[in-house]
Order: sequence, then C-alpha cells, then structure tokens
Amino acid sequence: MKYKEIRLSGSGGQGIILMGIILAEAAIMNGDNAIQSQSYGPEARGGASRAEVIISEGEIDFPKVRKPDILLSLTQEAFNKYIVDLKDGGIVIADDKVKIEDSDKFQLYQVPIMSTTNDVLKKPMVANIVALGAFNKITKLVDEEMLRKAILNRVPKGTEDLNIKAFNMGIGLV
Amino acid sequence: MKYKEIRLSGSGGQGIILMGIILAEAAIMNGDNAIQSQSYGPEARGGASRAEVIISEGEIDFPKVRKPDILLSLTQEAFNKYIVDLKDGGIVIADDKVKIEDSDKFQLYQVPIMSTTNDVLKKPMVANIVALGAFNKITKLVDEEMLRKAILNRVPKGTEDLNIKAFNMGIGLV
Amino acid sequence: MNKKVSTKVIVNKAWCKGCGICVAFCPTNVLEIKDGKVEIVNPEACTRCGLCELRCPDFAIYLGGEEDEK
Amino acid sequence: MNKKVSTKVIVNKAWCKGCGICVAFCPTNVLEIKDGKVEIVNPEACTRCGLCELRCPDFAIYLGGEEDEK
Amino acid sequence: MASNLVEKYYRMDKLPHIWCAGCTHGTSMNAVVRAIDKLGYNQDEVCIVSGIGCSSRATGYMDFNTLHTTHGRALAFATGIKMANPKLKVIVITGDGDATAIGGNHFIHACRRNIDITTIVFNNNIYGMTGGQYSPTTPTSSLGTTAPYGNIDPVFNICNVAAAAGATYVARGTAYHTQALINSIVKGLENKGFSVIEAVSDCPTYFGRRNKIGDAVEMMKRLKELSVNVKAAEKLPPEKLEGKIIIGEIKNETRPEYTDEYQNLIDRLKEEEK
Amino acid sequence: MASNLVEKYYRMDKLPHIWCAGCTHGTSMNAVVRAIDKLGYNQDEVCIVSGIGCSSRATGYMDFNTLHTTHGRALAFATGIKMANPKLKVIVITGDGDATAIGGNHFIHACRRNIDITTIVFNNNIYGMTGGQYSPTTPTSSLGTTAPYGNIDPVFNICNVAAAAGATYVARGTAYHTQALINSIVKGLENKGFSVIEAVSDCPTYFGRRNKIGDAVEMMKRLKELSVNVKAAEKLPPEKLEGKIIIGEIKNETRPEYTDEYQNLIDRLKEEEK
Amino acid sequence: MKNNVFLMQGNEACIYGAIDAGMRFFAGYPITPSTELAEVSAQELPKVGGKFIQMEDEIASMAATIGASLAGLKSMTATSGPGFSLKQENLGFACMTEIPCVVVNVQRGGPSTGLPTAPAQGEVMQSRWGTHGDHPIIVISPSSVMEAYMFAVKAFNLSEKYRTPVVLLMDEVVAHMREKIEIPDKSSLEIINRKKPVVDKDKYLPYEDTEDLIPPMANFGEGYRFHVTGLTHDETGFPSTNPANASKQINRLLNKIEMHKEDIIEFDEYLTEDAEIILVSFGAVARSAKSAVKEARSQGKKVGLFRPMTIWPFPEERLKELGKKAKHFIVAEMNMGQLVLEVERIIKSDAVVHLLGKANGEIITPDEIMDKIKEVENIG
Amino acid sequence: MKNNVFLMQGNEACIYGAIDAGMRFFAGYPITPSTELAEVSAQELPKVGGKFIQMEDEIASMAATIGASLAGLKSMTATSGPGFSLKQENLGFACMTEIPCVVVNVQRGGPSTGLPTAPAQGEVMQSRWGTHGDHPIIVISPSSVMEAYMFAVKAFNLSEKYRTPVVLLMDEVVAHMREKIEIPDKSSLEIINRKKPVVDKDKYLPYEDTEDLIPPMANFGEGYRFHVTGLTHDETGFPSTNPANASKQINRLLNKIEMHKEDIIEFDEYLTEDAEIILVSFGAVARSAKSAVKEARSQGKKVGLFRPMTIWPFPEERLKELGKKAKHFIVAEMNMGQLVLEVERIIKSDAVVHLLGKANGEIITPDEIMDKIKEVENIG
Ligand SMILES: Cc1ncc(C[n+]2csc(CCOP(=O)(O)OP(=O)(O)O)c2C)c(N)n1
Ligand SMILES: Cc1ncc(C[n+]2csc(CCOP(=O)(O)OP(=O)(O)O)c2C)c(N)n1
Ligand code: SF4
Ligand code: SF4
Ligand code: SF4
Ligand code: SF4
Ligand code: SF4
Ligand code: SF4
Ligand SMILES: [Mg+2]
Ligand SMILES: [Mg+2]
Repeated sequence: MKYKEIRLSGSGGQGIILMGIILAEAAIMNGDNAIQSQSYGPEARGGASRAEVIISEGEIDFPKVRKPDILLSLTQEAFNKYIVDLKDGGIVIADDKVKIEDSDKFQLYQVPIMSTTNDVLKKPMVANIVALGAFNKITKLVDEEMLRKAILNRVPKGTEDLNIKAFNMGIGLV
Repeated sequence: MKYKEIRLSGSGGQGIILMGIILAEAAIMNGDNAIQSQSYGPEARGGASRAEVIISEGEIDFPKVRKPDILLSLTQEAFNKYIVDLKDGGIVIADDKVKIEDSDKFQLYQVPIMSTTNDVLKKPMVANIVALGAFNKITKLVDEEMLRKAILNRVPKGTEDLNIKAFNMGIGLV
Repeated sequence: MNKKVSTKVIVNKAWCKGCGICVAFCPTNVLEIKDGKVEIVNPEACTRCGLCELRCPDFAIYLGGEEDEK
Repeated sequence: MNKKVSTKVIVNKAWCKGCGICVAFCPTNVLEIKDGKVEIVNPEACTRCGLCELRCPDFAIYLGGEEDEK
Repeated sequence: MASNLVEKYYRMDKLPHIWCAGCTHGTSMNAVVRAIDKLGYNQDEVCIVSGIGCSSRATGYMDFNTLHTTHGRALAFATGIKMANPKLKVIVITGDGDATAIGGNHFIHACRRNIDITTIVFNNNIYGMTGGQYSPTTPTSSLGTTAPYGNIDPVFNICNVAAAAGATYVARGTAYHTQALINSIVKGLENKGFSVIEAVSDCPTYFGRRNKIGDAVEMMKRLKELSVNVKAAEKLPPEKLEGKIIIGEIKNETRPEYTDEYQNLIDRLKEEEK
Repeated sequence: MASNLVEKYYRMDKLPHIWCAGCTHGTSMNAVVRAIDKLGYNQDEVCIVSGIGCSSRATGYMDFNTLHTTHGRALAFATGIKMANPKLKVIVITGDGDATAIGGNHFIHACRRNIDITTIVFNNNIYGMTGGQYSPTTPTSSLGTTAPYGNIDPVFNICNVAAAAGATYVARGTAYHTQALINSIVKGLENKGFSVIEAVSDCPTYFGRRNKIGDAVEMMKRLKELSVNVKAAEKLPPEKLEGKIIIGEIKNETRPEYTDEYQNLIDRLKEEEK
Repeated sequence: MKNNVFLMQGNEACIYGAIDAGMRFFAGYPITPSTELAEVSAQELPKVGGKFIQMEDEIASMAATIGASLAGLKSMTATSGPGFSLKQENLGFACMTEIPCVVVNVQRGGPSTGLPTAPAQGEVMQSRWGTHGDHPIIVISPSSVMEAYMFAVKAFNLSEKYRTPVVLLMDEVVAHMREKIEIPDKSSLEIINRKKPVVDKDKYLPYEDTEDLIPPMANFGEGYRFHVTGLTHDETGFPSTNPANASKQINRLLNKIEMHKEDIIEFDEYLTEDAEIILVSFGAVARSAKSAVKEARSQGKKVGLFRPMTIWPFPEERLKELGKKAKHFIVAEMNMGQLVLEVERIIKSDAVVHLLGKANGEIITPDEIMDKIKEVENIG
Repeated sequence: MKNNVFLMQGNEACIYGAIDAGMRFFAGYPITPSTELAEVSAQELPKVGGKFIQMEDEIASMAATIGASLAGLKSMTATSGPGFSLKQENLGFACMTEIPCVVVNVQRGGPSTGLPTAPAQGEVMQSRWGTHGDHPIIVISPSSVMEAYMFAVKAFNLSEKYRTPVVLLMDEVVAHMREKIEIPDKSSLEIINRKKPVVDKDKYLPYEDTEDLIPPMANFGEGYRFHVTGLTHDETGFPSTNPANASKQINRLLNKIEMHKEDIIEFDEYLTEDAEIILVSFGAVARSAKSAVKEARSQGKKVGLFRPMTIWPFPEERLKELGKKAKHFIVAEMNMGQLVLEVERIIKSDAVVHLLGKANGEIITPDEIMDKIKEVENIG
C-alpha cells in the first residue's frame, strides 16, 4: 500500500509551503489520504524553509514525516539542512546548482529548476510550480490532471496560465 | 477548664468589633487563649453587627462560636437576630431598652447601658466600653486591670480618660 | 394619565437613612432629621421644587399626588 | 582613544539583508545592491555623512577606521 | 411606597439598597434612570452593565436587562452585547476604580472604537467596596487605607483621558448638580457613539470620614463649592482651577460609530456577493 | 566585524538579529543605543525591559540588564524594578500592540504616576510577530489578516493619549528621521519622570506587503513624505494633517517623580521616628 | 474530489464547523498558534452576517464573547497558553452565570512564553482548574482536522445544551496540519440551541432548579429583564449569601455536568478488548499511539489504545473497567504528567500506570511509544 | 502579657512575618479578604525603608513584584480568587524565569465573584495548575495566626532558596480572625537569602545546571548584565528552541522541587499512629478536624488527623504509609472536592477515601466531621 513521506525545501519566499499544499490537495483529489505540515517560528522566517507531505492510500496516523522517502531541495542550504534523515535509498530531487556529495546513498535527480524559471520563464515566483512538475514526473505520486486542478485551485487569480505553463515546463525538464 | 463562647452584638458603628478585640486581648494578657472573629460583608454594613470571642484556658481548635455561652446585645435588632443559638442556660446581657420574652431559657441581665452612655456620659461612641464594664462585672471572665490595659492599648489617642471613665461606669451599672 | 394631580412631598421612612442631604439643601427649610429619619416639619413652606427628591440617595422623599399613594 | 582615525564606510556582508535602505538614501549614490547584498560601488563619492550607518537596520554598514577592523 | 418613577424603573423588592447613608451612588443611579425616562426608552431595550464596586451594585436594583460582571470588565462585556445586538441601548455604570484602575484599558479602547455605549463613572475618588483604598482619582496627599501617610499618586483626569482616547461625547457632573447631571446623561445617550459622563460622587464612609471632610452633607457642600462650569473655567488661570471640579460638556463630536461601520461591512459583502 | 558602538553595546554572538530585511526595528533599537551612548550611561546601571512582539525582541540583543517579559506587561515589570532600585536607568522597548493593545492600562498608569522610565514604542502599525493582524494604530481602512476587508477600527494617537494620561515628556520620531529620533530619546532619558517616545517604524513583511506599499525602501520614503514637524503642523489646518505623522516634541513638562516622592515619604517617616 | 472534500488546516476546519454550528460572534486577540482561528473568523463571519471583533486583549475577548452570547449569538473566542491564563477569571464568570460559549485553546509549549510555535499538551489540568473556585467545565480535544470541525459543532451543542462554557483543547499539530476533511451535509448535522423559557415573562427564573438541572435561558432584549451576576445568586439571579442557597446552587452547577455525563462523554478505543497494555492518549499524540498499537500488534504484542475525546469530565467508568482487564497503562502526553494523575486516580491498584511525558516542543513519536511499551513489558 | 505576645489578625501576622523575613517590596491591588495585607504593608514598609505600591490591577501587581525581586528586593503580592486568576500568566513567568517571590491567596467563596466575604478553600488545584504549561510551584497553608507569621517567613525562605514563586494559600477564617501570637526573637529566625554567583561576571550562567539544580541568582544592577526571558531558554538565559535543551530545562525546573521535597514538605499529625479513620485537612478546617478528633477519641473512636502544611508538593510518601495502616480517610475541605483527588491518587486501593466537601460560605464544623465519621464507621 502506498505510503510516502515527502519533504519539500527551499528558501523562505520560494512558495515551498504552497507547493506542499498543492501536492497534498492533488493527492486527495486522487482519492488518497494526505497530510501537509510545515515549520513555524523563527525557523520559518528567512533561511531554509520546508513543507512536508505524507501521501497514503490508507489511514495516516502519525502526522509528521519521520524519514522522508523523497526530498526536494531548491537551494544548497535547504539540501544541507534537510538531507540528514532521508530514508536509505530514498529519492533526492534537487536544483542542478546544488552541490551534492555522497550521492550513492540515494537516487539523485538534478533538474535545472531555478535556471529555467529565471532565465526562460523570467518569473522567479513560479519556481515552486516548475519544481512540482519535475517532482511529479519523477515520482508519479499523483495524477497530472489532479495536480493541474489543484494548482488552479490554489494560485492567485490572474496567474493561472503562467502557473500551468510553469508546471508543464517542469514536467518537460525531466 | 474554662472555655467560653461569647457573642457581642449591636448596630453597625457602635464599636462592637473593638469591644471584641479588647476583650480577647485582655484575655490573652490574662494568660488565657482567645480568638476574636467577626462578620464581614453586606451583613457588616449597617444593620446588626456582631463580634465573637472565645476565651479558653486550653487550646482553641475550632475558631468559631458554635453556641454562645454569653450573648451581649445593645439593640433589639441584634438581640432578635443573635439570640437564636444561645446555649441552654446561657447568659444574656442586654441593654434595658431591649424587650425580651421567653427569658426563662437563659440568665438575663438587663443593664441601662445606652441611656447611661447617652444621658450621663453624653458620648454615644463609648457605649461599647460601658458595656464591656458591665459585661465583665457580670461574667468575671478576665481580670479588670487587664481589661483597662487592653482598653488603653486599643482606643484612639486622647480618648483614654473618657474610655476608662466609661468602663468604670459600666462596672458600676451592675 | 391626563388627570392633573396635586403633588406634595412624601417621605418613606423605611428607606430613609437619615443622611440629612435633603434637609441641608431644601431651599425653604421644610425638613428636619428626627431620631435618625427625615421629617416634614414645615410642610406649608414647601415649594415643591423637587430638589429633595432629586438628591435623596435613597428615594425616600418625593413629590407625589394622592393618586400615587394608593 | 585620542588617536584620530581615518574613517571609511565598511560593509559586513554577513549581516546585510539587502533591504536597500542605505542604497536608496545615500546622498551621493555610493552604494548598490548586488546578489542581494550591499556593495560599495562608488567609494570616492562617499562624504562619510553616516546616514547609511544610522539607518541600516542590521548594523551591516558603518564608518570605521583601520583600527576598528582588527 | 415610592414615586412613580421609582416604581416603574426599579426592582422594588430589592430596595432599600445596600449603600451607606449619604452615599451619593443612589443619587447618581437615579439620575441615570431619569435620563432614560426622559428619552422614553422601552425598558426591554435597555441593557445596563456594571463591573464590581459599590457603584457597580446599581445594576441589581434597576429593572432593565442588567449584567453585573467582573471587576473592570464591564465595557468589554458591553462591547460584546452591543456588537451582538446593536438595537439594545447599552449603558455602563462603573466606579472610578472599576473604570480607571483595573478597567482602564477597556475604557480607552471603547473610547477609541467609538462604539455606541454610554458610560457613567460614579467617581467617589476611592475604592468604596473594599474599604477605602486610594484609587487613580484620589487626590494626591489624601488619606486612604493604603495611603496612611497621604497618597503620593498623581490623579487621572477621567474626562481628558476619555477625550484623548477618542470618546465622542464627554461631560462631567456631580451628585449635587443633579439636574445638570441628568441632562448630560441624556446627551450622552443621544450621542451615537461612545459617551462618558463622569459623575463626581461622595463616599462619606471611607473618603469623607478618613479625610475628615465631615458627613454626607458636608461632602455635598464641598461638591457645590469646588465645582466650576467648563465655560467659566476657560476664562480662569490654571492656578485658580487647582483642586476644582470642572463640570459641563467637555467634548461633543461626531465620528462614525463602530457597530454601524461593521454593518456597513456586512452590507458591502452582501452587495459584492450579488 | 562591526562598529565600535555595536561591539560595545550589543551581544555580538546574538547578531545578526531575527528581524526581516528592511524591518526598521533594527534602526530604532540602534537609536536607543546611540542615545544611551551619548549620555555615557554605564551599561551595568541600565535596565531594558520589553514585552512580547518583534520589537520586544530587542532586549535579547542589547548588552545591558535585559528583561523580556510577558505581552503588554513590560511597564508593570519595569515599575517594580524602578521602585526597588531607583538608581537603575530603566528603559522600556515595546511595540504598538504591546504598549497600546494589551498593555494599554499599564501604559496610562505609568504616565499617570510619572515614574522615571523612558518608553520607546516601536510603532509599525501592525502586530508583526503574529503575522500581520491590525493593531490599535493600524490606520482605518488598511488591510490586516484580521481585517481582510479593510480595518474599521479608529486609531489611537499614542502621543496624545500619553500626554493626557500624564507623561511628562512625549515625542514622536520615525526610523527615517533617525538623528531626530536619537535626540528625542536623549531628552526622554534626561527627563526625570515618565517619557514616551513613539518611533514610527516599518514592517515591510506584513504591513507593507499586504497594503501594497512596496518594499522597505518605499516604506521609508513614505515615512519621509508623511512626516510634518510639530511646529509646522501647528500652522496647518486639520484637513492638511490628515494621515500625516507629526514629529517632534509633543510635551515637555516637570512634575514630581514617583520614586522621589516615595523616598520623601520614607525620609519623612524616619524624621518623625526620631 | 467530491465538492465537500477539502484539504484544510485544523484551525480553519474548526471555524467552518463553528459557523455551521451557528456561531455568529467571535472576539479574539491574536496569538500563535491559534491566530488562524481569528483570521478565518474575520474573513467568514461578516459573509454570513456574523460579527468578528479583535479586542484589546484576551480578557476583553472572553468578556465580549460572554456578552454577545447573553445577547443571543453563539459565540467563540480562541487563544493559546498565555491568553488562556488571562481568560480564566472571565471563564469562571461564564461558568457561574451559565452563559454558553466556546473557548478554543490551541496548546503550545509552556510554561510562560515557552515555545510559541511548538506543540504541547500542557493545559490538561489548567483547562479543568484554571479559574478560582469549584466550577463545571467541559473540555474536548480533537485528533484530526475532521474532528476539529466536528468538535467545534459538538462544543457549541454541549455549550448550548448545558448552558456552560466548553473548552476546545487543541494542540499545535492538529491546529496547523492540513488534512482531508469531508464537510458534512448541513442537514445531517445535529444543531442544538439553548432551551428557551416558556413561562410568562414575569415568572421567569433564570437560574431555575429544573429537573434536568439546566435552567432555560432568555437572551437580553427578549423582554425578560433579568439580572446576571457572578456573585453567588439564587434562582432569581439576584445575589444571595444564604448558605443553604449557596449549597444548592453550587451543587446544581456541578451536578448538571455530572448528571449528564453519559451524554457528554465520548471516547474511542482501538484493540483494547484483549490488551495487556493500554495506551491512553488524546489529541495529536493519539495518532502516534494508534500507529504504535499497529506496530506492536504486528509484533504480536497485546497493546490497545484508549482515547478520551472528552477530557473533562473524564471517561472514568470505562477506564475503570479497562483497569480490571489490562496490566499496564501508558499515558503518553505532550507534557510532564497531567492526565496521568487522573488515570492513576481512577485505576487505583488495579493495574500499573506509566507516564510517557515529553515537553520539549516535539510531538511524541510512535517509536518513543514503542520503546516505552518494551520497557513496560520488561517489568512484566 | 510578654511584650512579644499580641492579639493579631492572620493577615497582619502574615505581613509582620514577611517583613521579618526581609520583605522590602509589596505590590498589590485591594480585594476582600486579602486587603489588610496591602494595608499593613502600606503602613509598615516605608518605616523600614521598604516600598509599597498599589498597582492598577493584579496583573501589574504580579509583574511589579517579579520586577522588584529581580532588582534585589524580597517581594510579595497578595490577592484573593479573582485576582489570583488574573495573576496566573505572570506567576508562570516567575516559575519559568526562576525569580523568587511570594504570592498570597486568601481564599474566599467562588467561583467568579462568588461569596467575597465568606471563607473557602477553592484554589487547592488552581494554585498547582492555574498557569499554562508544566511548572514548579510550592504552596503552603497556615492554620493559625501564629502560622500565618511563620509561614510567611517560610514562604520567603523557600522562595529564595529554590528560586521559585511560593504561594501562601490562606483562607478567610485564618486571615480575618484575631488570635494570640508570640513573635519570635529575630535572632532565632532562620532567614535564607538567594544564592549569589561566585564566578566572574562574564562567566555567569543565570540558569546554570548546578548539582542542586538551583542556579545562583544575580540581581539586576550588580554588574552581571544577563538576559531574562519567559521563552524557553538555555543556561545562558537566551531563548533556545533546541528540543534537547528544552527537555533539560523543563526537567531541571520540575526536579529542583522534586529533588528537595524532603526539605520543602512539612506536615502535622495528630493521633494517627493507631487511627482507623484519618482525617485529612488543612488551613482553618484542620482546626475543626482536630476538635473532631478530640471528640471522637473521647468517645473511644480511633480517629487521627493528617494535616499537610505544604499542599504542593503534597506529602505523598507519608500519606502512602498511613494508607497502609488506616482503613478510611476523610478529606474535609471547604470546596467540592479538590485535595481529595490527590489523596485518592496516593491511597489507591489501600484504604477508602471519603470526601467531606462544603462550599457554601461557612466553615466545616467539628459536628459535621463527627457526622461523617459516624457515617464512615457504619460502612465499616
Ligand atoms: C479582579 C478583582 N480585583 C479586585 C476586586 C476587589 N474590588 C472590588 S470593588 C473594588 C474597587 C471598587 O472601586 P470603585 O470602582 O471606585 O467603586 P466604589 O466601590 O468606590 O463605588 C475592588 C478593588 C475584585 N472584586 N476583583
Ligand atoms: C498574552 C499574550 N497574548 C498574545 C500574544 C501573541 N502576541 C505576541 S506578539 C503580539 C503582537 C505584537 O505586536 P507589537 O507589539 O506591535 O510588536 P511587533 O511584532 O509589531 O513589533 C501578539 C499579539 C502573546 N504572546 N501573549
Ligand atoms: S420639594 Fe423643595 S421645598 Fe419642598 S421639601 Fe423638597 S426641597 Fe424642600
Ligand atoms: S436625603 Fe433621603 S435618606 Fe437622606 S435624610 Fe433625606 S430622605 Fe432621608
Ligand atoms: S541598509 Fe543595511 S541591510 Fe539594508 S542593504 Fe544597506 S547594509 Fe544591507
Ligand atoms: S556615509 Fe553617507 S555618503 Fe557614504 S555611503 Fe554612507 S550614506 Fe553614502
Ligand atoms: S462605602 Fe462609600 S461608596 Fe460604598 S456604599 Fe458606603 S459610602 Fe457608598
Ligand atoms: S514581521 Fe514585520 S515587525 Fe516583525 S521582523 Fe518582520 S518586518 Fe519586522
Ligand atoms: Mg470609587
Ligand atoms: Mg507592531
């Protein structure tokens, strides 16, 4: 039975939490259970930011991520901070600028998320949605259509097209 | 072993509580134990007022008067209110204006406290001390000298002579 | 009530606490304290100005007509 | 310290949060934000007026002499 | 046996009240009732809220919707009531301690919001209920049980604080100037917004006795002597006003009222919904 | 790597601070430090007390006797400290929410007592720490997370309330007018009595962003544009002052100071004892 | 996704539940981690004609909430630790005057300012005993976002039914996590409103000693003109210092909860029937515990879970029964030992009670519970 | 009368004791029946160079008390029920920051405004659990005027020694009655002052994890320049959200009381050795109980009295021992059942625990206790 612990990370302001919400919501639309949580407090102000999602076909009892199956990191700082408790053999999806050593302990995917967002889309605020596209292409955790729906549900009015474009671009990066 | 429960009563403003304090203090000077207590609250504002004293040679455990051995009342209202739980065969000391029926259930002493105070001394505020004189003459609970000392201890500066005079006059009334 | 009633000063001794306020400020010295309660000692002088009623903290003195006294 | 030191504007990049306040209000456009941090791009123009130091919320820019830098 | 007014507006079985002889809380309470009577409010639509103190005991006697709350909090309770049912005429009766000591924050915030509540502060310059401790309005150098050597605390000018905090109608009266007090309360009730009427009062039992002012009558005389009308006061130099009670209307202004503004918001959202 | 001033007066190991980029709390905190430095106080004799809020986090960084209390209560704690040891220079750093919402009562009573404490209110017109709810100084019609449709609350004028409540030195400055702010704090510290300095501040993260004012720089520009000196303001008609920030000295007066008065009492009793 | 299924935060769900239960007034003062309750109220209430007000502090918020209820609106306030302490005096006033209202406390790390953004369950005892004097109270605690919604409804229902404040005791985990929630059809929700007087207006006794011990309640403005005071009062609502009356009133106050315990109390059990070790947990920790039970069972260990949903009055009778069956109880709670005291009191010598307490800002994990289970097994 | 023997009120005695213990600061706000504590302080403190201040409310009084202590003066505040509720937030701050101070609560009838002039013991549980979060506290309760004096001394001593607030839990009976008191010679009084740091000023750790778990305390103004916060902090006093540190600190906080329990706990026993029925009472009610024991013994009944003088931490060990000997315990308290919960928890199934609770504004009488004794005897 599917039970996946996911940690999404980046820097404050990159929309990491929204990304978690969209992912969890898509999972629910998919008919799965999902829980999303995040860190509050000083930790949440500036510096590395994270959102955690658990997706499961069955009941989710313990609501927190213990050992993530999947870590997504958009920045070096976030990667360094949050890699520590990845499950052995887990998946890491990181921006291609992130320098990663010891990559034999996990399955590594490096994707040019930030550069694509900044240089091609020229809209840094949609890096999270680009990342989501790449993330789901790799993990196939939820139905792509559901993710599109969830994105439309949650992004600010007037930015729908941009975000769908970003999502598709993310899929295309993998 | 001596153990006496005393209830002193009158109307608010007659100095009933001070009377209780002086009595208790004199008892202590006497080498006895004593506890003084009084009623607070709306009951204490206007209307009938009371002070209770327990005098004992031994320890005083329960600090409240249960069934007074002695009731002193300066007013009709106070008498009516506080006679209810007098010990069978107890002592009642009342102003002579107080109308009392059923006096066979207790030893009654009626003393012209108020009239003496008002008409002879012409100082209504020392009625409590006049009463104390009469009270102790009847009950002989404490040494007269100790009472004089306690009076001097507790009355406002400058009123010492008046109060001692009042005390002596009270003794004389019995 | 469109029937005009003749008002006069009335005292409710049960409520009067004898503070003397009405007495002191009655413009025509209608009142006095006796035995700790107010008394109307000079009813003819009363001008029905109502000041006693206005200031009495205890609602123990007021201008009322016969109709009010039922 | 009675030794007069030659002051100049100094930046502590580690503390700078790149808010741009010093840049915007420097009277002589000495400063710029680069990669999210302040940079002294025009040091000669600096009049040592101290406004950047006064307003920087992060104590990341200040006038100091060599003695201060130890 | 009581006047028509008393029979109509009071809970007769609760009278006589517990206040001491000569305590002017009774006078001030009656001024409130007369003001209500003048305006012809329906008793069912009037809600009177008080805190804790001798003054705050007023609510127990008055035949309206009455709420006797916790010490200092009357205005916060009243705010909830007024928000919930803006049709109610909400009146707060409070004391100097209740309103300006423990209740000071709710007081200034009610002023700020300009919520349609009329507050009458029975200011006797003392904590009466607890037996005569000095309050934030006890004159400096007066005696109180907690100021046995004379109070070193400076005082609040309740009306000035209320005005600065935003109340739109502010007036001061005394128990001696009863008719003027009634008039001020009427105006306060008519003001659509937050109104403060300070009713300077006497506590002969604690303030008067301890400060050797004399009995209730002497205290009333003092109210008369110390009072200066605000108009007259404007023409006097500050030294002549020291220790005086300035009576009359201190502020009268119009600003949007809080529950109105909230209703506007609701209406606006309903409009947008369409 | 920091200036002499910073190295001397700050706890270097706690820097950089947690405040957001462009948050002017840092600027205002430094103004306090510069004022202290100007007066040459010994750090051991200075005690800085704060409540809870972003602003109130200042105490953690400043190398003095520092006390970070509960929300709104800094002045009450500070009053105990000053009474216990009047030799300490007691300074309170607080926010608009801390000082005027939950802490409003302690604020007006400290003003009333005229106790020798200097209070600097970092007024950013918002509750920063909890994420941008409107505060008693949030301008009417502004947005906050608890005012999603625009705030209907009228605002406090902190300086006017302080003056009416009895503070003896009252001034307003802004983070933009840093030097003037420092001067006001110096004067406040020099005043023997209760001093209030309102330091108008920016919260770009919550107030600025939500109200679409722009970034930290835009907000600072706004402080500059909206400010009018009190002297100039006196000559302007009220409509011209709407929405303006009046800066400068609002009140400067001399009255007996509270701990002095208490010491006089002690001395008097000692005298009588003899 | 059905259009009544959402991903929602616990705090959000709580307000949607409250509004569906009829809440039309919310007075608050922001404090982490309860602030979203105020924020969502500010956003949603005016849309349904309800009122939100941000008061000057928590004391005022509690007061305004009570006032609004007395004026006829179902009312709520919400806070966290420090604010909950401040609300205690007026919470007691609501108990005494029997004015329904709901107080949410989203627990965070304490004592004092503590760990403002971290989860805890440090107010188990305070929610029962925080105000002075003996008083009735109902405290319920949800474990999921769905329950945050349902318990908000339940809180209002109990509050209206029993004329008493109800504390909704949440924790930061449940308050802040987002989870699937299925909003029930409104017609399927049971909504209870306060019992109104049926007597003539001049015969109304606001504190009548009725058979069910719950006096009917009129709202201010409906023509009853009664008096409400926090002083000890008699059936008429007016102050009384008569000891016999005081006894009667305090007994009715406490017994109105005691008498209806069965209706009020709700709890959940998981594999307790044959359990030798029973975990006792509530709120978010109950989820860790359930996870641990599954793990333990998979290892053949006879472990079960008893989850009080009603914390006060505590489900004493059922726990007592379980005490006769199981050998060990492990109370896992995010504090240093609070509910465990009540469990010890109830279990007496029937079984051994152990505490797994933790108050460091982190939720108790299933692993920690497993470790404790092993420790207890070793005792035998 | 020896010139150290007086007739004195409990409230008065408490302040004289406090001043003899070194109290030099009192911040208060009047409330019946505690007001005399403020009044006597206002009168006496300036005579000895101490300071009295009447604050704007109880919250401010608690705050000023803590502030003054941090600035070096032994400090007290006093209140009754409603004010005690208001002080809870800042009381928790004192627990967390380990600033010594004494809080007197003269209990009166509750809940809410209740019976302001009548005696009660309704804050047994609130004094332990009134503030949010887990926290240490010491609560002691005198039964006589003499003890009001002695316990004030003791309260300051414990507070200074353990860097913790101490609650002096009085009741209206003891507070207001006048009784004989013999003021001890000052030289015979043990006075304890806070332990001062001995390290260099820059090495000072205000929350050092010392062996005795009590960190030395510098006063503000003595050159140590430390930081005090109600946030969870580390040994340096600065905030820390590190879970390991948070665990360590909360454990130290609670254990500093637990570890020194023997030194802190005081109780009194009367004829318990052979008792079959043991009364458990404190404060004024313990006097009724003692009277009842005498009466019962005179009738040949084996009744004894266990009187906790320290209420929290409760004298658990000794009571447990007694539980093995006696058959019945009767907890007589002026509330509806608070201390009885703790007694039940401790006694477990060893004996039967009964409650004699009363909360109607009157003290429990010896006769009522006798009746209860008879009732219990009939059970056997
Ligand atoms: C929380 C709380 N603190 C203190 C008290 C005690 N108390 C009752 S009334 C009062 C002062 C009342 O003074 P004021 O408002 O001036 O009324 P007055 O009695 O003078 O009319 C105080 C301190 C209380 N009941 N509750
Ligand atoms: C008793 C209590 N209530 C509420 C809070 C939550 N709280 C913390 S800071 C704050 C507001 C701070 O606003 P302000 O004083 O303006 O400071 P800023 O963060 O804007 O600098 C609030 C409501 C708290 N910590 N304690
Ligand atoms: S109505 Fe006027 S004149 Fe008549 S008694 Fe009253 S005060 Fe005097
Ligand atoms: S004013 Fe009223 S209470 Fe006072 S004496 Fe006159 S009638 Fe009596
Ligand atoms: S003001 Fe300070 S923080 Fe802001 S950009 Fe300049 S140096 Fe950096
Ligand atoms: S010192 Fe003045 S001129 Fe030089 S960089 Fe700073 S602001 Fe510009
Ligand atoms: S104590 Fe003072 S305020 Fe209270 S009723 Fe008596 S006179 Fe009035
Ligand atoms: S939230 Fe606002 S007030 Fe707080 S640190 Fe950030 S900018 Fe400053
Ligand atoms: Mg007063
Ligand atoms: Mg702010």
